[in-house]
Amino acid sequence: MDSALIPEGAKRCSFPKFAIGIAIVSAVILWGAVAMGLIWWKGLNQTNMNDYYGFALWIWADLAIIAVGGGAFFTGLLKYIFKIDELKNIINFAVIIGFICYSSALYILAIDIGQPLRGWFIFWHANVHSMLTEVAFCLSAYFAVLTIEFIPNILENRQANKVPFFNHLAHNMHGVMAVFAATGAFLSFFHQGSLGGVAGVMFGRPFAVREGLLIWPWTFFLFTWSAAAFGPCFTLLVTRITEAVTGKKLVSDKTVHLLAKISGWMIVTYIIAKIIDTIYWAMVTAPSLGFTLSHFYTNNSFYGYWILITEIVLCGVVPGAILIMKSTRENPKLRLMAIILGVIGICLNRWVMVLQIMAVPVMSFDTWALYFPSWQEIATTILPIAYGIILIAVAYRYLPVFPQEKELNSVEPLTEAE
Amino acid sequence: MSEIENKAENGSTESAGECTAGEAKDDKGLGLGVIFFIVAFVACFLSGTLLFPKLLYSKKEQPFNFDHELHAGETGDCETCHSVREDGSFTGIPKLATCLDCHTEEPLGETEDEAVFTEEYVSKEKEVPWYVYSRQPDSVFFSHVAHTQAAGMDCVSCHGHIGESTSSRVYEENRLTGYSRDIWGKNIFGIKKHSWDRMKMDDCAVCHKEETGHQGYCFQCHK
Amino acid sequence: MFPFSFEWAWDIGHAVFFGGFWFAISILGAGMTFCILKAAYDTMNDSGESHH
Amino acid sequence: MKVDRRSFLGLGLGAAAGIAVSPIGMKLTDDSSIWTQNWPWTPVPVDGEVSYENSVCSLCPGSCGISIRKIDGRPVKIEGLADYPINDGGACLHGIAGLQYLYDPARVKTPLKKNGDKFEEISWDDAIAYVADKLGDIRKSGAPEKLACIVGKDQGSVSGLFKRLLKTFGSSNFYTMPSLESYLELTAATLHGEGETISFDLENASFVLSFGAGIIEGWGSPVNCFKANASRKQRHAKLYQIEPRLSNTAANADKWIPVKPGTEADLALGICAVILKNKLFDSTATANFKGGLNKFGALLQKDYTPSKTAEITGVKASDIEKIAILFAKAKMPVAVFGKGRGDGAQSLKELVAVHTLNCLVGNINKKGGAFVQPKTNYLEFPDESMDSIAGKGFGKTKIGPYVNQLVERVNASSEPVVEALFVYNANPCHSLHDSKNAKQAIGKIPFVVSFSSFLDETAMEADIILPSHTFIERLEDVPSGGGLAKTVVGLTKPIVEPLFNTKNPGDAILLIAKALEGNIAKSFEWESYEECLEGVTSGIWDSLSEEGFAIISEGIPSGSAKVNISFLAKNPLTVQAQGDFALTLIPIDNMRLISAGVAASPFAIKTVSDKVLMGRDIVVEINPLTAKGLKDGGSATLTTPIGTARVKVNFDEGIMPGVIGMVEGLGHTFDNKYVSNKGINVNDLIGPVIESGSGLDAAFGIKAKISKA
Amino acid sequence: MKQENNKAYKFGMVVDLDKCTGCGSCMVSCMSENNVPFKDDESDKKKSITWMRVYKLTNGKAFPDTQVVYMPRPCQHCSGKGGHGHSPCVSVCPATATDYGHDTGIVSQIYTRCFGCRYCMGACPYHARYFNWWDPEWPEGMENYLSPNVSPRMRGVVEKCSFCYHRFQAARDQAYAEGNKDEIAEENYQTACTTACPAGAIVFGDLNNPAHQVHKIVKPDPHPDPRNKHVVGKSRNPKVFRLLERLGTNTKVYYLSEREWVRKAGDNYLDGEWDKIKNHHGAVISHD
Repeated sequence: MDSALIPEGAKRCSFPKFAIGIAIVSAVILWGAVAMGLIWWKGLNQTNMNDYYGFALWIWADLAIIAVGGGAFFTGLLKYIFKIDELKNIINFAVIIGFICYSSALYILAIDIGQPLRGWFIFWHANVHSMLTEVAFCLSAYFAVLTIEFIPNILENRQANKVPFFNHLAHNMHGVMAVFAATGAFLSFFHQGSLGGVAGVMFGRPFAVREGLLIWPWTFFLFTWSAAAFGPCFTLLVTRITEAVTGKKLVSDKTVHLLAKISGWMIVTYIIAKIIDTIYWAMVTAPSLGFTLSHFYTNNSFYGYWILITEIVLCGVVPGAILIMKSTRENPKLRLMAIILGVIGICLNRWVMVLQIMAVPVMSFDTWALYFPSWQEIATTILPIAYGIILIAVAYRYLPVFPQEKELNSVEPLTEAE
Repeated sequence: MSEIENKAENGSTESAGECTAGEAKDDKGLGLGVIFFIVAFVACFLSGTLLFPKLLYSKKEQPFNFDHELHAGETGDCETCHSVREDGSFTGIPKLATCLDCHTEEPLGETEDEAVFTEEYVSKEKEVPWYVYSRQPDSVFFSHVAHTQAAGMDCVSCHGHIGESTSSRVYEENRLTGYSRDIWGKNIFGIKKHSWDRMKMDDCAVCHKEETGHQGYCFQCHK
Repeated sequence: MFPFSFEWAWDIGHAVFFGGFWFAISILGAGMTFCILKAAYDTMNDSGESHH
Repeated sequence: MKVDRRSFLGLGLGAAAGIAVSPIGMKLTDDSSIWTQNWPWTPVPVDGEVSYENSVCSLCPGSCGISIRKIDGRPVKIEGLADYPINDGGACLHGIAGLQYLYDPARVKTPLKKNGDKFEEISWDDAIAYVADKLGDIRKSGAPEKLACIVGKDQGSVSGLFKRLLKTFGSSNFYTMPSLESYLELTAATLHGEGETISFDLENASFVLSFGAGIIEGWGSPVNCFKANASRKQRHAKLYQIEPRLSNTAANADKWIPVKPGTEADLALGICAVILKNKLFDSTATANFKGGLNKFGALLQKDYTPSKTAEITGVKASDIEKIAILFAKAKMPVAVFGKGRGDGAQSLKELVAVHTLNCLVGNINKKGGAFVQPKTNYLEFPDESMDSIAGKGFGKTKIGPYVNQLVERVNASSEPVVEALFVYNANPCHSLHDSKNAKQAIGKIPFVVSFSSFLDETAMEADIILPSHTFIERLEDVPSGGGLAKTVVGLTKPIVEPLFNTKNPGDAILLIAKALEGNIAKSFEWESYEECLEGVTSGIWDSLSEEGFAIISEGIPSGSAKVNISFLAKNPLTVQAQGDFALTLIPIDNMRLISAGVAASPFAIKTVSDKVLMGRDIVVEINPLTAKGLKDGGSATLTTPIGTARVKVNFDEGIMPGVIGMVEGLGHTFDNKYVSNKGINVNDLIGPVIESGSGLDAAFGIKAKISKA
Repeated sequence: MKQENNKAYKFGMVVDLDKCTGCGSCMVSCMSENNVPFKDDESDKKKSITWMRVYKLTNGKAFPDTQVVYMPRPCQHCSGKGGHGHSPCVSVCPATATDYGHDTGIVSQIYTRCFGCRYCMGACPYHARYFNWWDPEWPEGMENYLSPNVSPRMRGVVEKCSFCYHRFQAARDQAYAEGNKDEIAEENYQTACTTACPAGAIVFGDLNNPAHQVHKIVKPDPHPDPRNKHVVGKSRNPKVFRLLERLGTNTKVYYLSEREWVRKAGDNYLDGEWDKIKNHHGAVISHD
């Protein structure tokens, strides 16, 4: 019944099947929406945050999805600026993923603030010295960029494309996409960094504070770099999942290997920098303030050295190694493992840079503070995932997202799922 | 723009029937669309500019007319009624007691308002529930003494020529915020001609910047 | 946010921050305006046939 | 021309664009945020002219001067009154929070009469008539002594009026709740003779030996003690604190001497022994000791040698000797008694033993020592007119010496010992040991009249409540108490018109008396309490009404006091804790709570540590060594011979092994979610132990066991 | 940022921890002065608004050598690294809802500007900032004691100690009324906690004014700490210390204690570090 909208020659599951799938996921969205309603109606007392945990699950989710969404700007940068044309086969999807991540980030910010109706103060009364201001501006601006990058793909929908104006618009936008991509990269560099800066500038929090360059603490650069490094991992992961669900090959191994390789080298370089940063912080920065490393990782029931090891070695060094070596990289299982570890690693890093900062006592007579989110927080945090699934499903069904789909699936397997 | 329209006119007849099929080339539709566009645009803009304020603000009559000119004439200044206390705080709208320094149960003069005043308030010892055109929100700490005495400003620069009014104008209250309309100013676009046309923080800050070289720190005017 | 706001200061902080911001915004704005206008123009110049 | 999709598109876009460039967007964005800045449900305090009024706080015997800030006559803040002879500016948290009592919605707003098990509102006239009627019957029955009365303290004109009413009615059953004042008088009576009382010159003492007195925990006149303690540093004076746990006083002291609970008396005697043995006493002072100093000395050298005392008290023998010598050699030493706030259970043996130290070193009526002087009485009531019934009834002996005996007798006997009871400024159902028992007794009395401002535990048991003004609304004379070196009478003034339909208890008494007619009415021939107050304080009224206070006595009393130590010479028994469990539960007096009378205010409760109250659970202090099988912060079941309770435990190195500390003043059960139904009342777990000889409830604690819940 | 009158105040506080009895008067005086609300359960101290909070510190020794001290902790009114006014919270607030008054040295908090992002709370190592998780509610009738000098907060914003700024505003108005512009006598501007303290443990005043008690006790060092260039206004009284001074927050709340373990508890030190620097601590420095 919606065949008129489905890209020519593409095989998609029957509409009812599609609808049912969407309906199921929508139930999750509904759950999140209820929680969201509660939070807006009754206020943040619906969460388990407290005066020690002003930043908690939501801010972590924000940082994490923006980090993994970094694949969009980085792939764009490579494709349009460094002219790595191979990536055209995945750029659309990278943009969609980015779009999902960033729209989700904005949504989470909207529920996270105590006075949503005053949210615009951050722009209107901006304090340019605050990293958060930087984040807000660049985040919104870059979201505009993603929307712009997404539009042509939408306009390529079979019906939309019939409208000459849209057809031309899409065409023209492709023409100047490099400019947008460059702007996007510029903005991303800053807001990804500023998210790191958020922690790095807290000089009242020895666990977070870092020295740096001019006004930018090292975490600023580490965050940008890590987003660029692990973002593609997430893009590849989601691609892999989509392939599994649709039972189709959507992106050629050539493209995947290329992106994986780039990601791998980025990870390796990042993790080296991260290790240096950690050592310097542990050996110089913290001690100069009277803290030993053990202070941050002992005397509490959750935050131990394990988290440090896991983040840096297991979820940093290991995936990096796997992805830079041709043999391991081109082994689908190992590659999958690597990108999964990578995604976990970046999320863990963001977790540490938000929640562990809040947990560590600073005053000598203060105590560790641990926290567990309320169901409202969890529901609202899961909502974006469901929303992402739906958007991907719809996009995949109605838009020519994967240029290679046709050729890779010339012999048609039975199509299934959304 | 007109060019587009012309184009629109021409191509029209060809594929009129197909437009519903989502076919792109129905230029008449486009032309009609443009007309609709303009109509809707004008309608919405005007209603937003003229009608909207009427809906946003509720009009309230003062308990009775107050003749500032007359009183100012009698006392010769504003401070007699709107005085600064010894501790430097400002009395604002005078309490009934202040009025009774001059007024008595017996009406002074035979205006209707005077009658209302004596009957409704003086004899019943009830405070007059005036609406204050220039009332600032609770979050604001405004020091009159700092402006009038320390900085030697006059009342007019902020309050305008209310002292010369012979009757109380209608008090307009923002239904959403409860603010007096004088805070945002009469002009819905927030454009001001005189220093007293608007009483938002920006106006304070701009003046402070000019007069003191600094817009002031938050706590200077907030509590 | 805007130079006409009392909170604006002509200092290095504002210059760098908002300089960058408005620069990016204007590029996006200009880019999109160009695309839209050009698309409209192209639509005009189409010789009737529908594109695919 | 056909209207099609694109026409609507145009319409929509046009509308959108039109709205966009109109001021609607900008204005509504701004206004919606302004709306959040002025939410209608967030109160906006009314501004106005600031004024200050002075008064005196009567929440505790401290009687501090207070200054009330008002905005257009509306009280908004209570602060300490600068230059007031007692507190000079400072104030305690309860006084500062006083307005929360005034505005408390849980106040008794009008007279209430119990009907079945719930109260209904009645008019004052009906209430007074009802009370008079009931009392009339009792009097007619010829047993006027069956009217009893419990008041908070025996000072001030209002208590005087209650006492007077009882006397003219024909009853001697007038009781006061235990208070430091009463203990000071009892101790003085025992050592120096009737009519005397004791006070301590803490501002000047160079060495304070405190036997558990919570000098900075609300003991005596709290704010004055805070100041004295704070000045200690500059004066290079020393404070040695003797008690089983590291109280704030102990923490602030120069030395904390942990002692086994209930052995303070023995330690005091042990120190006496050392002083006598080493001839460190002031011979001129001891020269005219009566009651057998030698017998006493002999006894001490036998039973209270340092080693034996060490055995009993757990204090090292060497320390006992050191302390004795330091104390005796100090320039201006003073030994202070009254565990905790000093208004809880005390043993006369302990009080006397401690004060004997003062007598021995001869610091009586010396600068920085203990002052012994006659009880001040500034009140001059005219003679009562007594009729035969009154005379006969008043002649009968009291039911018992103290409230505890009253409770005991009421519960014991089958037919009513007491027909009617007045309760004023007291909450026996919460603050007496074994409060359940007290509640039962009050419940058993046929007719109970409460004068409380709040529906506290005792008022709940009453048959009728004649609500009193709070101290912000009433006029009253407030004499300073609590062993203060000087005696100051302050005047509490009505700062606001009464908020509710309440009365000054003085006026309520006058009305009752008038309604009772005859000799009683004749004894209360004042138009109003105000007139009465002016009359009975005529000596100091001018100063009261002008200054707001009158200083009755100040400085060092002239002359020495005679000392009779026969009480100790008879070697009275030391009170033992009830039960035979391994551990000892002791009550803790916490400055941020109130142990007697009203409950602490919401603000005060808010300041209470989460190591004392966690949610609805009370937290007990216990030394890790004693806490076998328990988890720090975990739940436990605490059992004593008279009760069991679920508690949370806090491992605290600041409490002696073998001892469990539980804060006093929680566990109120009336209807006020901010201050009530939090934790449990320690008095539900500790029963009274009557000291033979004195008749005092001397239960310093109770044996207990604690196990994982 | 230069303020209009070149004569700038620098209000600060010193608390004598040996006098402090932990009685709680300062907390309650603060609450009633500043319209701080209360809930039915305030025992979860991580959700309990107490601008002035009294901490209980112990020396960690076992019975009977345990010692305890109470430490009142208002907002520390940090002047930030080098004392330039970039306090941890002010520098991070995205909407300028909190600023550093260079004319008074007081860190403001504007409830109507704050939109509740809570970044400032994360940045503050003293936990001096509190969030309004709930709408403030006063039981029927109790809103009558609310003071008009301090605006009640609404749900969803951060609040904190303001050094009773409204008392400064009142004092300044009085000064204006009396015609002497920037002359505010020491006794005319005192915080609610200071005046309430029964032990007189809190001293408040202008750290820039040598005549003021607080200056006499603290003797702030006019030069930066040679051992840490970020630290300014260090006390030259060896018994006086600040909380977490090494972080360079440069608080204006000082603490005084004779007890060494208490002074040590004010900051974090590596093993043995304290014994090396304790003697320098606050000692008069060469160039002085």
